Amino acid sequence: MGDLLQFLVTGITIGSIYAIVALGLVTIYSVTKVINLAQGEFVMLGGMLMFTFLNFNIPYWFAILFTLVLIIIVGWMMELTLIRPAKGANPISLIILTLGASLFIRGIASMIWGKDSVRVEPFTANDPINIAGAAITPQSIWVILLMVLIVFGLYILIDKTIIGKGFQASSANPNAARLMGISPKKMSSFSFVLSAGLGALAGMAIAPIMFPAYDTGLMLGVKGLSVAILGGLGSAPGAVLGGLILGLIESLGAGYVSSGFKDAIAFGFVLLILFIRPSGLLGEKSVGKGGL
Amino acid sequence: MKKWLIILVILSIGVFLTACGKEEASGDEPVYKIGAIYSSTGHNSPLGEPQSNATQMLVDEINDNGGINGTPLEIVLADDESSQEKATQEMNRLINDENVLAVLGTSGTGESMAMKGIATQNEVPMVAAAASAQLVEPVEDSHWVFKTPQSDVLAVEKVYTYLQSEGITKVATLTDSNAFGETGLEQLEEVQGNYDIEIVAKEVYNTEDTDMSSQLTKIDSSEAEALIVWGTNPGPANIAVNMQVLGMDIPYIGSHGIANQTFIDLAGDAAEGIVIPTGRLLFPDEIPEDDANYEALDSFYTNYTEQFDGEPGNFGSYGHDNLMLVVEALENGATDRESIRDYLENEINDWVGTTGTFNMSPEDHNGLDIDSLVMAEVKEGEWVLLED
Amino acid sequence: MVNQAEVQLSINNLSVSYGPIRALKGVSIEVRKGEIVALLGANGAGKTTLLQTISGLLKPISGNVYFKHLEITRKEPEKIVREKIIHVPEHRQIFGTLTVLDNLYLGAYHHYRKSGKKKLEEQIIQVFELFPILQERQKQLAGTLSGGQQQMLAIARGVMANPQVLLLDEPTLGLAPIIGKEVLELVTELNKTLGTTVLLVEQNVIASLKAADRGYVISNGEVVKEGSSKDLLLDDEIKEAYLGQAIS
Amino acid sequence: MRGVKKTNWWGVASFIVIMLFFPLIINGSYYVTQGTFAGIYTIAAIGLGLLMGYAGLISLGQAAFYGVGAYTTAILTTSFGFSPWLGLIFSILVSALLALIMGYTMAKLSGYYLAMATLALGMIVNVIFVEWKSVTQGAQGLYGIPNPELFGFQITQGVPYYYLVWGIATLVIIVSMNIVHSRVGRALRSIHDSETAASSMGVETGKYKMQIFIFSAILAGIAGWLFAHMNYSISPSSFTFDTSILFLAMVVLGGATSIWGAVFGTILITAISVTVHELGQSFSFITTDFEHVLYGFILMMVVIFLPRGLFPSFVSFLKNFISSNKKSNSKRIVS
Repeated sequence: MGDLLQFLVTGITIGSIYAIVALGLVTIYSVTKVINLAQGEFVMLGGMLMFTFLNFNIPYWFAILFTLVLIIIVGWMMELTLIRPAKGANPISLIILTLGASLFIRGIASMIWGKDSVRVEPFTANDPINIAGAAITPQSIWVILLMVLIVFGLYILIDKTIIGKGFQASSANPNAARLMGISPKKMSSFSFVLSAGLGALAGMAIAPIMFPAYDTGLMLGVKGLSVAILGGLGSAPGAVLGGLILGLIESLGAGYVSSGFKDAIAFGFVLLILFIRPSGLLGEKSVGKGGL
Repeated sequence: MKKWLIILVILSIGVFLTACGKEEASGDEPVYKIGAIYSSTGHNSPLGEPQSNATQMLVDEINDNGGINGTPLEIVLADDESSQEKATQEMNRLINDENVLAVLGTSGTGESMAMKGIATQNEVPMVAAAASAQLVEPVEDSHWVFKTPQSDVLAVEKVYTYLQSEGITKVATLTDSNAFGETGLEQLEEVQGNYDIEIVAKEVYNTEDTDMSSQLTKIDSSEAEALIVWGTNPGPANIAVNMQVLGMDIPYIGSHGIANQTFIDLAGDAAEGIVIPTGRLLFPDEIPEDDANYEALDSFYTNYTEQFDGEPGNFGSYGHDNLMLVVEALENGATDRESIRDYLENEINDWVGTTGTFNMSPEDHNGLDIDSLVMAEVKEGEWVLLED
Repeated sequence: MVNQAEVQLSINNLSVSYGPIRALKGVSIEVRKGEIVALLGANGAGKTTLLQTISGLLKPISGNVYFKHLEITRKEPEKIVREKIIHVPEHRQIFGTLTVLDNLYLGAYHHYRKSGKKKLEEQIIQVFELFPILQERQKQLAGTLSGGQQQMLAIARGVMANPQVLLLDEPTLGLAPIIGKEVLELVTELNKTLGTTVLLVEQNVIASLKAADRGYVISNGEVVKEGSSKDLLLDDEIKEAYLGQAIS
Repeated sequence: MRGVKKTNWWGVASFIVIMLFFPLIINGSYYVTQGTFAGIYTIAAIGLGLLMGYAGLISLGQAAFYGVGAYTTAILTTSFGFSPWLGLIFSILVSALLALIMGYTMAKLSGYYLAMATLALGMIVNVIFVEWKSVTQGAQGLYGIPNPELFGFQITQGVPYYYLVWGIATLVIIVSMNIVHSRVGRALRSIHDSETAASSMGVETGKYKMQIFIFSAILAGIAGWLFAHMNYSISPSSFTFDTSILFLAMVVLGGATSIWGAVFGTILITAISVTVHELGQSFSFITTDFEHVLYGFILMMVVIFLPRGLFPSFVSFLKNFISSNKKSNSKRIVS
């Protein structure tokens, strides 16, 4: 029983990380129809920049702020210089484009920071908390909390503000949205800024847990993509659901089946779901077109 | 923009062709030409970089002192970028284009295995710096291949000897699913019987994994009295931290894969008390002066730290021994591929390197024994020698 | 009626092509303030293309579009909206996953911040007076409305944008005749009460000419006939070409 | 405007001549080895190019088939003593079988969902290579893989293997060009242009897609076979996501709309890698990391400025260059 609880706690923590990465992907996808394979690089940059700022003895919360701002600028620049000129390219080209961006960012990161993993101090004192035999660190609670906050924040932003409604409109029917005066370019920029911000937050929150290095973005990006697809592209609830499911499958798979095969189990599950539901758990087809 | 790209393409093809046509200047002066492939870049770069540095440094030293019996030593240093494909390419270049007498390297097991095939086919002696015992076993397939790092089995035996002395009989393993962790696990399973030790829980993790709580939880509910972790950074650091969080207090025994300061920097206070088998170059200051390897260690360490930023570590010591073994052969008149091989196989007896004391034989192309390793422990954020 | 009024929209010699296919070949049209102008023509004649070019969704290869004295040719649609030229596209294109109310707020997107929430709420109440059915359904997802209600919503959404010129593309398409008639009556009412200028594309020739002041007939991307609604209704060619089928 | 309209024998012939004389002109084992790898990659890239350019499908898991081809023959030759040529047949069969099974699983998928499925396949296959230790020897990999023999002559690494690889590559190019210009090829192009249009024209899109998917898997399998027998040993690290990306980059760079695009892209990537290597000897900041930055940069630029790949632009550039007085008509075609 204690074991099961521990697996669940671990799974939910990992799942929350995946969910945040996937939410970033979904945000961009719903407006631009671009799958941003460089989303994981935002997360990596989050951890590495945080490490750098802390090394310069910048106060912790300022470091968080600077990191966030810098990565948002990176995301914004990416939209401006890459996605905008390639507007209207087919999905294959767009995948390659963001793949190129991901290679580029990762290469630069390895030139700046080298190959070694780094350590980032946790947000708050990190003495583990014991709940009915399962241990959880405050940082893991921060990660889960952050995921919940992000979901709530996105809900407010997207459902309760006019910009968010414009965002939804632009996602559902870009041309009709333009006729309301909603600029798709602005929405596209907005989506990249938003998702770079999400990536940065995820990166900073998990840095104390996972020892970031120049290449951590790759696997997170791949897992985030799996989660976004599993949940159904364009569906934010799907991303959260998918993230938690995948995290739990990994943790339970490692715990009860085989730790070596846990990734195969996770990806096999994604394949299985796609076989049964070709557009994911909460995919576009079941909730109408492109709703966030 | 289009034009510009086309120009770029043409340029790169141009450079490619000029590079191809480049003639190697060949002087009449006799030199001993040795090739070395180490992974200066790519994921094995923490291993390859000190190896590469050490090699270059030692060659310069030898040539400054008049070479080998008056003949200068030329080293062709190559980087396999931690990829098997690149290692294959460089191996072919060194053997066929550069006509080297012997090849040193490389840092990783997979890359070294690819090179082994080429060395055997071309009948060129090769001294690897990768750990896996496969490189020199079985002996009939490894006629041309030697290696200096301690085979995993030695590290495993060292660990088991230590556990025996601590009175521990039931252990759990948590190993990386990469080649390093896998060989470790194989050896751990293989020799457990010899030491009356039983592996009661066997878990693995993936190199990119960030949370090993699930595996540790399983281990925690087994009856293991100690945990053996076989991997390289950052995984073992994650495990240390996860263990602390889970409140597990069984001893943590690592591998020589984490014999570096980076591990302690990552794991922080969770690293305290962790024990590993390691070569002596992790803490040259602590090696007693009466140790057989003291002299070799001391001069190498001093010179290395003077010339480079950072410490040579165990990997630097493999780089040192690889080169010096071949130099030893050259000094004693073995100056062609065949005779270098024969010399390495038959004449290396009680040869003192920085890794340990080598005794090569037709049955053993590694030539180290368990004494080449010591146990180390993390104390107050530093690796210290654990006295027997 | 308002023949001498100021010209609001003037389209001069406009040509548009889709790849190698010319959709519009030098079309010139004028719309004056307060008018309802009907665009007539067979399917594929270029009526929708013309509206999309005016609202900026399509870019012409030659010719220009003036709003009053301001050239708006090749401007982006989101800029043109700010001149209060509002295009209600064909097939309604409401945002089905959003509520009726959200759709209306989105209609006011371009002046949302300028007007403020309070003013918008008042405006929505006004719109509800014109379209009472929408008030009943305001919390409902727009996708769940009936075709006629969706069309009302599309027009209402256009009205929320404070249009000076309303470009209406086939507002009665796919609606039952009675409901279609209702929609057109609404358009006339809008024109009267708010003074909105309307450029109307409509397949129902009689109904649209009845609602309109003037009309243009477009065929194969060219204006082949223009005149007051009365004249056009009496035109033999038009009777022959369109009215026969429109009545049935 | 989709690359060569009919089999361009002039192109094939000049290609054969260049490849035949390369090791004779370029004296250097290093370049011959590079050339051999380029040949192996070319075969896999052609398969992927057909899949992307003609069926409009993307695969992020081509390394799975490449790896399955390599492992099948490696296991059969080392553990069961099969001859490498028998291994080739099995490499082809097993890759094709895997593609068939995956093809059925993925039949209903399209776009990004399909890309995800292929990615998942690549990941799963790699995990199997690592974890199925009793057969694959795990992460350390298999070793002792023999060289193939032909007429009693052992084809060893170097010039002999170079000719074996490019001989097979030439065959693959000719077969692929025939496929492209056959009825199947036309059907595939219509799928790419519009699937609904194609199916309304009576083209069985599913069947043709499956055929091309299997064919591309077979090519990757053959490439894997060549890779395994070239090397003494293989390990899972040669068949990761990175390898899939490498193949993808080769195709995108060269252009997926013609067979030559894949060939061109592969040679180009090899040339870049050699160039970086050469420059790295003189400039210390030019390292593998720099190479990745460069790949990333080139990929982005190509997608933005030359979405059809470099090969078509290269061809029209050559045409303009040769007959500069003739008006270029293939310059501005945007799909």
